[in-house]
Amino acid sequence: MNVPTDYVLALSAFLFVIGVLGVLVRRNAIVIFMSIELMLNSANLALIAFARAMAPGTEALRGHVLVFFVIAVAAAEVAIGLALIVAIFRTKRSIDVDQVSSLQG
Amino acid sequence: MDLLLLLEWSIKSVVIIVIILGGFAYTTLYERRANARIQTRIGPNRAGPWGLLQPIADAIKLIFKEELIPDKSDKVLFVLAPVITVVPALILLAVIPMGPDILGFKLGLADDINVGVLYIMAVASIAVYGIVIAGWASNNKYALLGGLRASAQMVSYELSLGLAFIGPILIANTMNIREIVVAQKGLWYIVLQPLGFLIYFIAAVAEVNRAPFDMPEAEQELIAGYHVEYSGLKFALFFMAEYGKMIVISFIGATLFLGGYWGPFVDQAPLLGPFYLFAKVVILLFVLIWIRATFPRIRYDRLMAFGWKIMLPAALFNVVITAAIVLLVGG
Amino acid sequence: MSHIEKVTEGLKSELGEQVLSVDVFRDQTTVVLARESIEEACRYLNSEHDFDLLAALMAVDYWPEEPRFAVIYQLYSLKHKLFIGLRVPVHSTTPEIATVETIFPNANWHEREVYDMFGINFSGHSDLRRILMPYDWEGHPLRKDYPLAHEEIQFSFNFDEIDRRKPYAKE
Amino acid sequence: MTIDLILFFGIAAIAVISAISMLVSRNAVYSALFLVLNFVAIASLYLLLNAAFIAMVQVTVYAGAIMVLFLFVIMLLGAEKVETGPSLPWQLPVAILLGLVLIAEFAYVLFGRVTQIGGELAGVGEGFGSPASVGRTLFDQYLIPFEVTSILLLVAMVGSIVLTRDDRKESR
Amino acid sequence: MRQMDIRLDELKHLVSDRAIEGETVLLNMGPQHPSTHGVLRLLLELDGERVVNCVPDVGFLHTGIEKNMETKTYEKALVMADRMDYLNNLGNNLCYCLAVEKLVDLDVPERAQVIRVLLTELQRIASHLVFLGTHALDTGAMSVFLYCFREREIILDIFEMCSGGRMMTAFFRPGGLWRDIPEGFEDAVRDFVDIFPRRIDQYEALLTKNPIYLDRTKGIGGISSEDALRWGLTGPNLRAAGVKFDLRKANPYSGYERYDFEIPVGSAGDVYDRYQVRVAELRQSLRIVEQALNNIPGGPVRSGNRKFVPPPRSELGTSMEALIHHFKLWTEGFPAPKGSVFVAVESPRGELGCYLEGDGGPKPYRIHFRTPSFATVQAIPVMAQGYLVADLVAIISSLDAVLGDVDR
Amino acid sequence: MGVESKLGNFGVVTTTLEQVVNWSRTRAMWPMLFGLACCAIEMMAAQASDYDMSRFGMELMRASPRQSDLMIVAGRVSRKMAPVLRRLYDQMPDPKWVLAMGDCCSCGGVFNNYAIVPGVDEIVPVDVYVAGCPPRPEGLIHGVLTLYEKVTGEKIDHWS
Repeated sequence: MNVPTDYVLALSAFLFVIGVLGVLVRRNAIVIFMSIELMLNSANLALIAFARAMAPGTEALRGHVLVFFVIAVAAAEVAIGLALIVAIFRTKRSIDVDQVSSLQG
Repeated sequence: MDLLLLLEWSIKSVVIIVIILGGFAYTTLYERRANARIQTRIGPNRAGPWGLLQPIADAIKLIFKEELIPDKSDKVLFVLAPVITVVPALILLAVIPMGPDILGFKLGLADDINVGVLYIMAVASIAVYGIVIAGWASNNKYALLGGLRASAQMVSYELSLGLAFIGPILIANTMNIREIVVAQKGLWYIVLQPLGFLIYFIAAVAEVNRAPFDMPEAEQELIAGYHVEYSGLKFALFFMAEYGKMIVISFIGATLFLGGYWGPFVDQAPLLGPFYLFAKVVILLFVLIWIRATFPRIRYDRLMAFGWKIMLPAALFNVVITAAIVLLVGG
Repeated sequence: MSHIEKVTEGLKSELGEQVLSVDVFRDQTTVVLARESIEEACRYLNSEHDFDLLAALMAVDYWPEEPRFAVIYQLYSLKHKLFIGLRVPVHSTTPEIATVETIFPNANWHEREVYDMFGINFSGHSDLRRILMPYDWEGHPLRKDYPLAHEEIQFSFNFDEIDRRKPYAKE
Repeated sequence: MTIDLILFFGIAAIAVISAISMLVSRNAVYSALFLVLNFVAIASLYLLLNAAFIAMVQVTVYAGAIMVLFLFVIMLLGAEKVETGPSLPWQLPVAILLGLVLIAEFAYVLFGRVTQIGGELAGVGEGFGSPASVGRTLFDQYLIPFEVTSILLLVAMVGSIVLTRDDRKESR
Repeated sequence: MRQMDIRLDELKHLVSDRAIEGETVLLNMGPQHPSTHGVLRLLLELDGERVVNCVPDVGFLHTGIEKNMETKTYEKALVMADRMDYLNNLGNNLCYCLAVEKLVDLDVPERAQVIRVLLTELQRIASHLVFLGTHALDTGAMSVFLYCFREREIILDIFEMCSGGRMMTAFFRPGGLWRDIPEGFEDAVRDFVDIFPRRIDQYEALLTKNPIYLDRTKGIGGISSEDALRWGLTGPNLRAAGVKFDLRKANPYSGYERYDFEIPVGSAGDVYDRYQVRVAELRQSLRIVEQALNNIPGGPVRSGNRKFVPPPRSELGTSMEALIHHFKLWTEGFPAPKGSVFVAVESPRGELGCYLEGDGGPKPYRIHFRTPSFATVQAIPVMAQGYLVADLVAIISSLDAVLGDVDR
Repeated sequence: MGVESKLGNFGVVTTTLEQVVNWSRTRAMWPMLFGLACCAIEMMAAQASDYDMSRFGMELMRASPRQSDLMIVAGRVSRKMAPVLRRLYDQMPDPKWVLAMGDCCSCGGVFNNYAIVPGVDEIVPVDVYVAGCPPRPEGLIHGVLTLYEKVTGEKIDHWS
């Protein structure tokens, strides 16, 4: 396999920017959440690319391990986040972040 | 990349797809005939000799049927959903070794990769999308209920399914499916992993939404569940996916627990291998049909409770026990 | 005195003038009641004489006589294994009678059916709608002045006329 | 151009297009499905980068579990189309501006050769990125973090159950 | 169709406010739905899959039988009664005939009484078999359905042997039977009596102790005995709730007091109890059939009262009087006195009552059927509230409502 | 459908296609689960063990009109049910057939009154009428076979 690491990193950066834009622009809480997932993924991609660049050194696998952790933590985060969204929807009948931004009642 | 290798892969892919397609067609006939026998009927016997052309008649009829797309449905996803449903069923067989090497020629597409079991897990986990999308895109409450039921059910049972795979992995000490089969030469893993096989089988039946876990399409409750709005060829694709998945889980079960292609005299005559595998698949399919003919449908909330409260602990228990034994015996 | 006689005597002493007559035909007792007393009679029979099952509730149309309708209640007592019939004449000028839904919940649908078929109103009914006929149906089919309304027979001379009125689902 | 590069550019194009589509889709269901496509594309990139195990985990966890959860919640809440229009008119331009700044920054880092990576890659050894090798690293050097992650998952599980419990619902 | 939507609005006031807010889902189930057993329509208000409200809507099979019967003579109106509750044709016949016989004070010979009981009980078995089959099908057990229909065919063959019709027999006539039972009838019934107990065991083996089936039926759709009575439930549904009430014992007709049988009762009134009661009734009915079969007396099967019962064809050629009776009975019918009777029999679904009013003419002035399913369907919301959609299906099928019986 | 317009007139090709498609339609005609009254019970009996319509590939009773080819109107159709029936018919995809089972839905049968539609052919086009009240299962099977004869004779340019 011979993909220059630069290319992969560029792709990762681009995806990250799209994720940031999603968080900034969209108002549907679920879509914002998905954008965050996209950002995490782009970071993962960079990690894997670095690991590939450092191969065949054994330390390279640390990148994989880190990605593994990120995925696990992301799963936990999604569980909590979606639970929050459902709970908010129950009381406010909306998941538009602008409408639910006020914390009181 | 080697052009010859590419050619070999293409041919094997085509063969596997043909197996699934033909298998799908004749599994429907098999089910209808076997069900009929269990229910003291005869079953389809008018299309061709002994009704052997029945699936072909079904197929031609469905092809020449009007394709309705409901007005208020989401048109793009409505069309896409059946395709998405069929794909996982088609690509899962890629990692199943169909027989021992014959003169260095591998029977199996990618059965030698070191993430074989993980591949099965991964593909099985995305199989749910077609059903969810179909349920949502139909813009029909029954379909949506069916889709939601399906997604909840499949996500729940995936865990037990994955944990059931761990038994053979631990014993064979590899995730390479070919190596797992080779390791079963002396002793099938169903002997070492009876609980594991049971968990696998139940979870797999739930994964492919077969009776008694056919919640998503529960005819008596949700009419036809997620495919209530589908007609013609698109419906045929759902049908195909369902039966294709039946075949696939039978293949996986036979491979991981029933010794794959092993049987008497395979050492001497490797060509027997595929036939043994095939026989095992047919037997497992019969068990699926038999269950459908006898069991009432389990209730949805009990199904979820069963998945989380019984299957998952049992699967975990199985993993722990297996790991401990493997550690003690020394693998 | 048999039990059914005790019941009718009790009913007479309870309601007095409201009991118009007591008929016995083929060993079956039917008490004819004034319209105002039906709810009370049912309550009395239910609580004092264990008539705990409203077996049937229906109406009869005596058109063109007056009082035109009769609403008929058949009560049953599980304890005494007895049927008793209550018959309430209803005048066509004010086709209305009190509901017995509060005493026998299953009167709800029976009364709706009578309303649907005869056009008798049940005052105090919780949900008086048509039940068997479509909601937009006109007329009350079981009235004697309502025709059986079978299909007109088509001949060549009236074919077009009938065809035009037919409920085809025209594209 | 090697076959690898062709594959890479193809997959990268899918990833980019699906990500942008996710961003601009008005319908949350479409957004979620585009994100699934994006994740699957990234998983195939992992395969290209010799990370087979991580690729499978990516598909199983991200595409198979997390995104199904997303879809489930969207459909359950009927929240496909909640947005009507931007309430803050300056939000979009500012966001794009910030995005451009970020891209510029990345470009400077990458192509300004601040780092020393890039160029020809060495070959990988047998079993690099396989379940066995990743597992060995994981359990040799990162056992404590692994256990901590499991506790985190447990906490998340309990938390989400507590959060979504409907107190009004009486038990039958 | 616009009409359908209007109807949905009509029912809106019967659901809770949460439905208007959109918090709960309104789902229209039927009139064409595989598990509403015909053309019942239910408007469901669902919270997730839990039934908050359930509004039945009937009338999709309204046939106008009552009005139609008023236009026919007593004898000819009989064919309509057959088609009312289409799983209990002979039972409907019996109820109608008893009403006519009571109205005109007509005797029925002993032999006819016994054969009536025998056939009615066979009909009850056939009806319960359809219940068992469809109920099992609704809970997802396919094969029981086909096994039940296999046995039902034997019973239908017996009916066909007697009357020439499988379902709409019109075999009972006012004053007796249409004709005597044919040769071979007793053997056919005896064969059935011999094989049937084993077949019941077979159904029970598939359901009674099946954990999935128990899970789906125990404690589901229960109703208390008081509620059941208040809502007018009768028959097996009432007995499953623990009320020992059977018109065959309470107010015997057609000589039921002479037969030895038990009334099975349940306790909880849930789906499982209703199933158990009906399966037990299969065995009890078989007992009655056996007793009746062993005690068929000789003699005529029709009353000799020529004012009401047409003479046998053999007399037409020899007797002028018979010819006149025949002509009169088949052209204008027999007059019935002014007055009204109410007769109730125990149908497989509960108390089937017939209110018959005569006005001195040859046609019924008013005829009304009190049908058990009408009350049953009305009580569905009481039983279904708070359960899941899957339970609702089991509840509806366990009630064994026949829509022809509801809508008439 | 569109197939026939693209095929044009190719003589033997179209004839063969016609035969094959008609054959498949007669061997795999899936009826809709649509029982109304008495006849529905006999329809169930025809599906059950003794008569076994599954021999003709007809045991796949579809609950959804979208997947069914044949509507067996089994029983009397009331005025209240008529719009529902028409709606279901409209929901079925082409090609579709209707079999009026029994006297009631063929012509009103014994019910000649205000509530019953005198013949379901006032609402939907009927292909085959089966007489009987209710028809025996054999009668229904005969009706289905008669329908098969009709389908076998269909021409390619009649496909809608």
